[in-house]
Amino acid sequence: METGLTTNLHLLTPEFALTALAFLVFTVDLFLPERSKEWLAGLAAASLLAVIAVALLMRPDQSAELYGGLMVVDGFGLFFKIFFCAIGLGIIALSVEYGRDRLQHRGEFYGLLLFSILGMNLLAMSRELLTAYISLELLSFSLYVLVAYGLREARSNEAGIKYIIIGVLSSAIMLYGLSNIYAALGTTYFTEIAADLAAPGDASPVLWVGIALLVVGLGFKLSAVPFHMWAPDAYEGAPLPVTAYLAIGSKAAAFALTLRLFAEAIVPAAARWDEWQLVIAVLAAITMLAGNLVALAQRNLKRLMAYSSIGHVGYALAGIAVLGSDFALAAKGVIFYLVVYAVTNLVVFAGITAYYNREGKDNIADLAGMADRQPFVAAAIAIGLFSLAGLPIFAGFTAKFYLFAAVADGGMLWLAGVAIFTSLVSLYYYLQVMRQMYIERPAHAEHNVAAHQEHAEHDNIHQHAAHDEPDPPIPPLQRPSILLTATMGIGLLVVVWLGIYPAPLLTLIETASAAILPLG
Amino acid sequence: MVPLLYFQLLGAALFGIGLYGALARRSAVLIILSIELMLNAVNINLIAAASYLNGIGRFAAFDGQIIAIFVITVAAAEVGLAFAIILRMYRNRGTINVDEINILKW
Amino acid sequence: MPLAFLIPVFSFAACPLIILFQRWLPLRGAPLAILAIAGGFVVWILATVGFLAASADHPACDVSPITHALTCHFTTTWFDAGVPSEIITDSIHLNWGMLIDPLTIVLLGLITFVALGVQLYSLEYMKGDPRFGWYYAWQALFVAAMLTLALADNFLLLYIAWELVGLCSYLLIGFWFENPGPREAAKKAFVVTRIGDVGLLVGILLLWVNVGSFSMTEAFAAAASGQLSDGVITASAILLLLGAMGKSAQFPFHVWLPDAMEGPTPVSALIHAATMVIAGVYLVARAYPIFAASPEALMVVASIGLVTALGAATIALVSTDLKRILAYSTVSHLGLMMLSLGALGWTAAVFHLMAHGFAKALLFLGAGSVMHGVGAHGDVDIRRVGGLRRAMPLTAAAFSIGALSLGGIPILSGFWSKDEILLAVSHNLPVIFIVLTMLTVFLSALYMARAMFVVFFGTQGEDSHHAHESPILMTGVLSILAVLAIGFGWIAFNWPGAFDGFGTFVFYDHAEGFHFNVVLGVLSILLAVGAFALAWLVYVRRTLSIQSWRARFAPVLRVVENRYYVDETYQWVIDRVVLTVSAALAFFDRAVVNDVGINGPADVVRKAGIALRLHVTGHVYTYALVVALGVIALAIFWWLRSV
Amino acid sequence: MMANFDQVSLLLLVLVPLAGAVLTMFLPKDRPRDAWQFAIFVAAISFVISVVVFLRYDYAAAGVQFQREYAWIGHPLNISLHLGLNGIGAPLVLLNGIVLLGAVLISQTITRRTRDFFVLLLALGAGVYGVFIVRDLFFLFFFYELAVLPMYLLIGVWGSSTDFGTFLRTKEYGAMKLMLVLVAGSVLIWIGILALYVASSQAGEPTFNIDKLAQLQQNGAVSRITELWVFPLFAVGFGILAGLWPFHTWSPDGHVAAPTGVSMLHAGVLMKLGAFGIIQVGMLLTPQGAEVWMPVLIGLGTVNVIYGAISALSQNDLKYVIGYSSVSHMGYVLMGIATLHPVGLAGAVLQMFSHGIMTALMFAMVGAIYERAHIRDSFILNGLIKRMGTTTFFFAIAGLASLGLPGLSGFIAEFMVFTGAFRTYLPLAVLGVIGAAITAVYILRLLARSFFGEADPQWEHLTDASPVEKGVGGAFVVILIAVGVWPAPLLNVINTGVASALSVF
Repeated sequence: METGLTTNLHLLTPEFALTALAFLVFTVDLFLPERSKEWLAGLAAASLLAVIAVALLMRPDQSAELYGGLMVVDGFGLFFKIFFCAIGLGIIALSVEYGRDRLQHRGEFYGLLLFSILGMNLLAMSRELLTAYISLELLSFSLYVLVAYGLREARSNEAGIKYIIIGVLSSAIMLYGLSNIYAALGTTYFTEIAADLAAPGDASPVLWVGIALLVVGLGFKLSAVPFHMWAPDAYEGAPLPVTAYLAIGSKAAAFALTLRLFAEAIVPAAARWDEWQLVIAVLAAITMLAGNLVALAQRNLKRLMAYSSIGHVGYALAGIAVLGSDFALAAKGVIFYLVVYAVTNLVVFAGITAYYNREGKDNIADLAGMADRQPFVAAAIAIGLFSLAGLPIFAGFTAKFYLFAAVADGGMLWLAGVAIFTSLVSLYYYLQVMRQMYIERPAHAEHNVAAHQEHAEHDNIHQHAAHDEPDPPIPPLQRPSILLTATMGIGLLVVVWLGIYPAPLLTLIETASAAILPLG
Repeated sequence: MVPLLYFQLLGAALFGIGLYGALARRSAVLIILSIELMLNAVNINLIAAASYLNGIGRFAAFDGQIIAIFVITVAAAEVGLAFAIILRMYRNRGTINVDEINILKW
Repeated sequence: MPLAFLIPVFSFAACPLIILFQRWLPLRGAPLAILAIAGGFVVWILATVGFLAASADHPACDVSPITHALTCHFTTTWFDAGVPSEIITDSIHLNWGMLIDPLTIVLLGLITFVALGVQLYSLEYMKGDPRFGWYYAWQALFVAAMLTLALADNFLLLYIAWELVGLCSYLLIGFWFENPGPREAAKKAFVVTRIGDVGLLVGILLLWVNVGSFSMTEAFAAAASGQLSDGVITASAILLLLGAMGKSAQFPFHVWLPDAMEGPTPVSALIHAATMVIAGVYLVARAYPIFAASPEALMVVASIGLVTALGAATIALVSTDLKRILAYSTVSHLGLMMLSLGALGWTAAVFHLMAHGFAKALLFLGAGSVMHGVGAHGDVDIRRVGGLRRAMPLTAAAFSIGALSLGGIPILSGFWSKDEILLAVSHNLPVIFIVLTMLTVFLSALYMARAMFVVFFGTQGEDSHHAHESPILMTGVLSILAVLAIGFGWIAFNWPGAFDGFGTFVFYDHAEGFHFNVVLGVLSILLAVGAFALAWLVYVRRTLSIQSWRARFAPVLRVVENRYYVDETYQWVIDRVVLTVSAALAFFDRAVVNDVGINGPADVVRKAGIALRLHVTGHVYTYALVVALGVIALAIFWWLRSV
Repeated sequence: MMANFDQVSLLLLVLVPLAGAVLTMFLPKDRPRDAWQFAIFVAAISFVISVVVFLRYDYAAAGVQFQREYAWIGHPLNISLHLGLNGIGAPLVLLNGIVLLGAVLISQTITRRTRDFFVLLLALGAGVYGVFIVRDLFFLFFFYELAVLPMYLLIGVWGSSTDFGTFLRTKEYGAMKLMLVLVAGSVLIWIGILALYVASSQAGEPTFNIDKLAQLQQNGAVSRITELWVFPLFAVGFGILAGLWPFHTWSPDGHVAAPTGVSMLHAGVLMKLGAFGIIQVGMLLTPQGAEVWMPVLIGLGTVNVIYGAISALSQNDLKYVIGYSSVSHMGYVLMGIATLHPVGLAGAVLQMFSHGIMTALMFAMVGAIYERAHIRDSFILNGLIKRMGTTTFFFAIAGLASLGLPGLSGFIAEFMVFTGAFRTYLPLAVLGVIGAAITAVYILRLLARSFFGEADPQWEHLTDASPVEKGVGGAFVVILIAVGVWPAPLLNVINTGVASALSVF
């Protein structure tokens, strides 16, 4: 056991490298003049690529414990490691131009980004509550700072404060749960928790309270209703790339932890599982409903994306809820969904950023006439939204179908029903955005903003038939930066590819989920 | 000796008080402090538990204490970070009263 | 005879050719149509010869067990719906098929002949019309459809032809669609007949449900063999009758026919004499086995026929428009035919159909010639024309012959056919029928006389000064028809050696020789002649005046002059009921089904969103509170589940 | 060579329009005419393929032909792209080929963002093809959604808003409603599909393959209860797209807002997807449910017929009239399906075909009028025949077809539907016949009011249909007449499909 502390540390090379590189970024930042900070982005990106490369060299099919089982390096961890680093790359691509124009201290920005990614990687590997908690905090701390990064912006500050207060609160709750579990079982290792859970005889309330509070803590990171309320504010206040990062990265990380925790600590305790299945199912249901319904009433694009992301969390949670019945199917469904969700959101946020960089506006009504001003960006956002709404040839459709099939197969057809219904609702507000971009014209949009938001879309009273003269052409905006265009382009390709032929990705996910396949 | 339950009750009480503070206070700083209170409840829980289930756990009976130390560290870090952000808020808006901090809503 | 299908096909082919190539064809392709129908006429003659020559041993022919007349049958597959298999038990197999029996033969003769005449006549009459070509295209289609109708061997084919006839009447009546009159009349004709057609189609399908086939022969066999229940037979008979009433303008579906004269006059001639309206009578005659199997149905037929005949006759008596008089006389005579069918006077009905056909064609073409001569398009008010016999003697002669014939003056064909009908009625129906029929006969003689005398004899009317005789083509056609109007009736009785009577050739169930009931004959002669004499005194000699009578019967007269307010009733129903209902429904659809049923849920969802978003107050402590509540809820939930 | 073609023909059917759409994206933005011509090229190819496929379908052999299976997602979902054409799909594929080509040709007049328009239009066409030829529920749903997806932008961007005085119909509203209502329908379908999948996986062989599921169903793997609640999901879900009352209002409003080409596809083929889905999925996979629920469905179908016809009676806007008449005519389709009678069902399928051609023609002509007069109010339009003779002629033919005039395709179909219905639900069938009579009334009123009648000076400037429009109209008229006079070629194919569809009962 003690030997476990010293041997095979080389398996942690990616993490060590990442830490070192993060510090390197910080140091280099000190010596770089303000105008050439872009190099830091390059450096960070390079380091992430390096980490990916290293991770790719590792064997996904075997798993090795570290530090006597505090962590494990296995297919699941590797998969998510690469996934997270890829997300990091995307976020960096989003940040460069935005940072140059709108942020100070970009050096720290990229450094913190790397640290948060480190946190996520550890999260995906940790097999013990404390380790998980610490990695989670590493991630959260970086995020707290990043959210509040718009120093001069009141919105950004406010977002930071709300985020950190609720974050600290829920981490306290989570810790309390941890302490209870420890008090009840004397251990914080997932596998041992599972063993004790499965042991006959009814467990003490202390233990259950502990697990409940643990779930609450996760719920906060996942922004599952009712622990979601920080999300809209944080999303709206944070700088755009950070919003994207919140929506994609921290959620993915939280799900990575959730998956492993449930897979290793709770699913094996099948005896006591079923009632928890219902708890998660209910959480999922209200999360979908609340997220999608409230999204209908939004005016700010970032806020809209916040609520929509809450809705999507609901879908993924539905997958978690049926982990008990057909684990492989459900886990694959969830992971597949996460990947698709991440890629699609990346595309959408890239689009939004591209527009914001030029216009500095992020209200839905401000998108009016975008299709004429930034055709490609508009198309990218449109496709992204269609994909999020789950319409075919885009990845969203396939992923939703897969996931919901898993949910239904897990004996929760009603939950699948709710999910499908709410994705109809989501189509409603995605189409509102679409409408601004493609149908409305800025001229009208100006004096109709109120009308759009207060009344149903069909109440607004201006007609332009196809045949009458199209309004005077709107001057197109300056093209988006190469990086953003590339991000969107690649993202779109992936979205369509996954929508048409997801098989290869699914095989990868197969190995990943196989690693955490509960033996029980 | 005193049964573990008592300690747990103490912890729970402390946790509750902290939670109440977090809900009732309007000053961001005080909210953070109440949350620190909750974290201390966690520590009480951990240490008490550790001393009661000695022998169990990987690191002899010390798991609880170790965790507690981590918690304290994290808590300290949290407070530092939180105060930094609150300070920034104060610079910009001249207030840290959470009643007034609500540009972002709905 | 197997080539009989060519009779309609020629004309069918002519229609699209004219439509497509009229721009380049001489006379806008009119000759094409005429050649087609002429060809049809020739083929008819050949077919007739063939048929007369044929006997039961002809492969395609045999003596029908029901009508006991020689019946020939030619079919070729059209389409199947549903292939019979172990799964599919009942399916339909449809044929293009011809059923040729005496009825068909005579009808084809009438149609081809009159149509030919009409089309020749139209060459002059329609000369210079901007849509000359279209006119002939529709004419061709019209005739073709009618011929198909007469040939059809299964109900579906018959229905198809039936509808096409309706369509063409629509196109031709509304030929001058620029004017509201024709436009509305055309619409009316199509819609009213279509209402009847609903009955027809339902009847056909009802028969199919019970017989399992659309073939007429099978249906008749089933009806005769008593395989069908009386209820079904009566029901389907009545339903078929509905269709017949629509086409044959029987009360209460007669309203379209008088308006139909809004179309070009030759078209009226065609519709009234040889196509369209006789379709109904033909249908009843054709489907007679079904009617014969149900006394009730026959009674209905007879009653409707009588009502129509009498009512129309009275209206004709008071109308002042020449063509309208003729139109109502048609309605009246169709009524007589129906009556006769209802009275088992099958042969009589068919015979009258022919006789009336020729006479009526003659009359209408005569009227057309008058209009042509007077230079009037549209209405001819008989009070404003008069004494035309000097200006247009030929027309006058022809018209008079037609009038006398229809009026039932002896030795003219109309007399014989009408006499047969009276015979049948007096034999097989309650006495009230024969009385009223006699009245009708008198009236019809009267109005015919009125029309004839007022227009051609008596004093000059103001419109008729510059009247002139019509060109040779028109008068030529008139003369030929006049000959037939006189002579056709004579084929009723048997000429030893040559031909032993219409009744022995065209009959239902048993061959009928020529009967003549002296009492009835004399009676009807007296009535007819009396009527003409009366009219002579009133309108020509003016020795006795009817003004006092007019005054005395003013109220009655008004009712009659307003055509018993039938049109008004329809109008009211359409405006007040149908349109109101549909407007209400349309509103309901928009306001309730759409705005409430479809928008409602959407709005509810959106409003729910708007309401729900308020829970994010923006105050961080509410967030914390909700988290706490979430924790508690979770705990409670678990607790409830675990204990 | 043809044999090889059969191997890939169905795949091509979907890929050609899709590839066309993708390629169209890369055409120069500023040259609308090129986009149009390229779209014509693509549509023409797909048309040819569809014709060949239809002709190559061997109705003597019957069954599902040209089968190809491409593995897609393995265990446990076992989804595969399984293509195959049956006797019901074949005529509809042909229909789509015809209408798509027609719609593309007619869309000559689209000038704004022409390229994007054709991209979406072709994508829509591909989706429709897909639904008719897949044998796998996942892909059926996939293509179904793909066919619905472009409608929002097609209507929203290129559509037109109309003020009806008492109420207003903006294109935004029309598009949004159409999209949401249709997707709401697909929500039900989706749930139904999942339910069937669950049943199959409980039976030990999870699959989305239609044929396998049908097999399982025959072996009793699907419980009667499941079928009883799943069939309504399919019936309503697909029914919504078929204009099932009371979920039909998206259709007329959609038409009023949509540009001509889109209206043609929408009424011509899109609504057929619904009816096809009911046959292909509802009846085939949940026959027990179907048997129980069909009386309800035929009731609703009859309501459709009467209700649609009567509402059309008092509409002034040409497109509304046609829109409601579509509702009424789809009612016949639903009736025919619900009879579960070989003749009735065959009639329903034939009605799908003939109605597709007929409405497409009507919308094309109305579009031609709207292009020139910028108005569709039948009270204001008058004496169009003077200036637009050909247009009037074509419209009249289509109208006559829709009022079931013998000799035109509409009659045969409606007649067969009645035949089937008379055998099964006589009273409703009579109502259906009456509905046909009402149709005559509103069509004739429309003709008399707007097309015939004295020429109105304010329409002196109108010009007759363009050569393209004439070509399309003429072709459609020919088809209407041909099918009306000689339906055998279509019916031979349809009969086989009907036979197999009814074999499960």
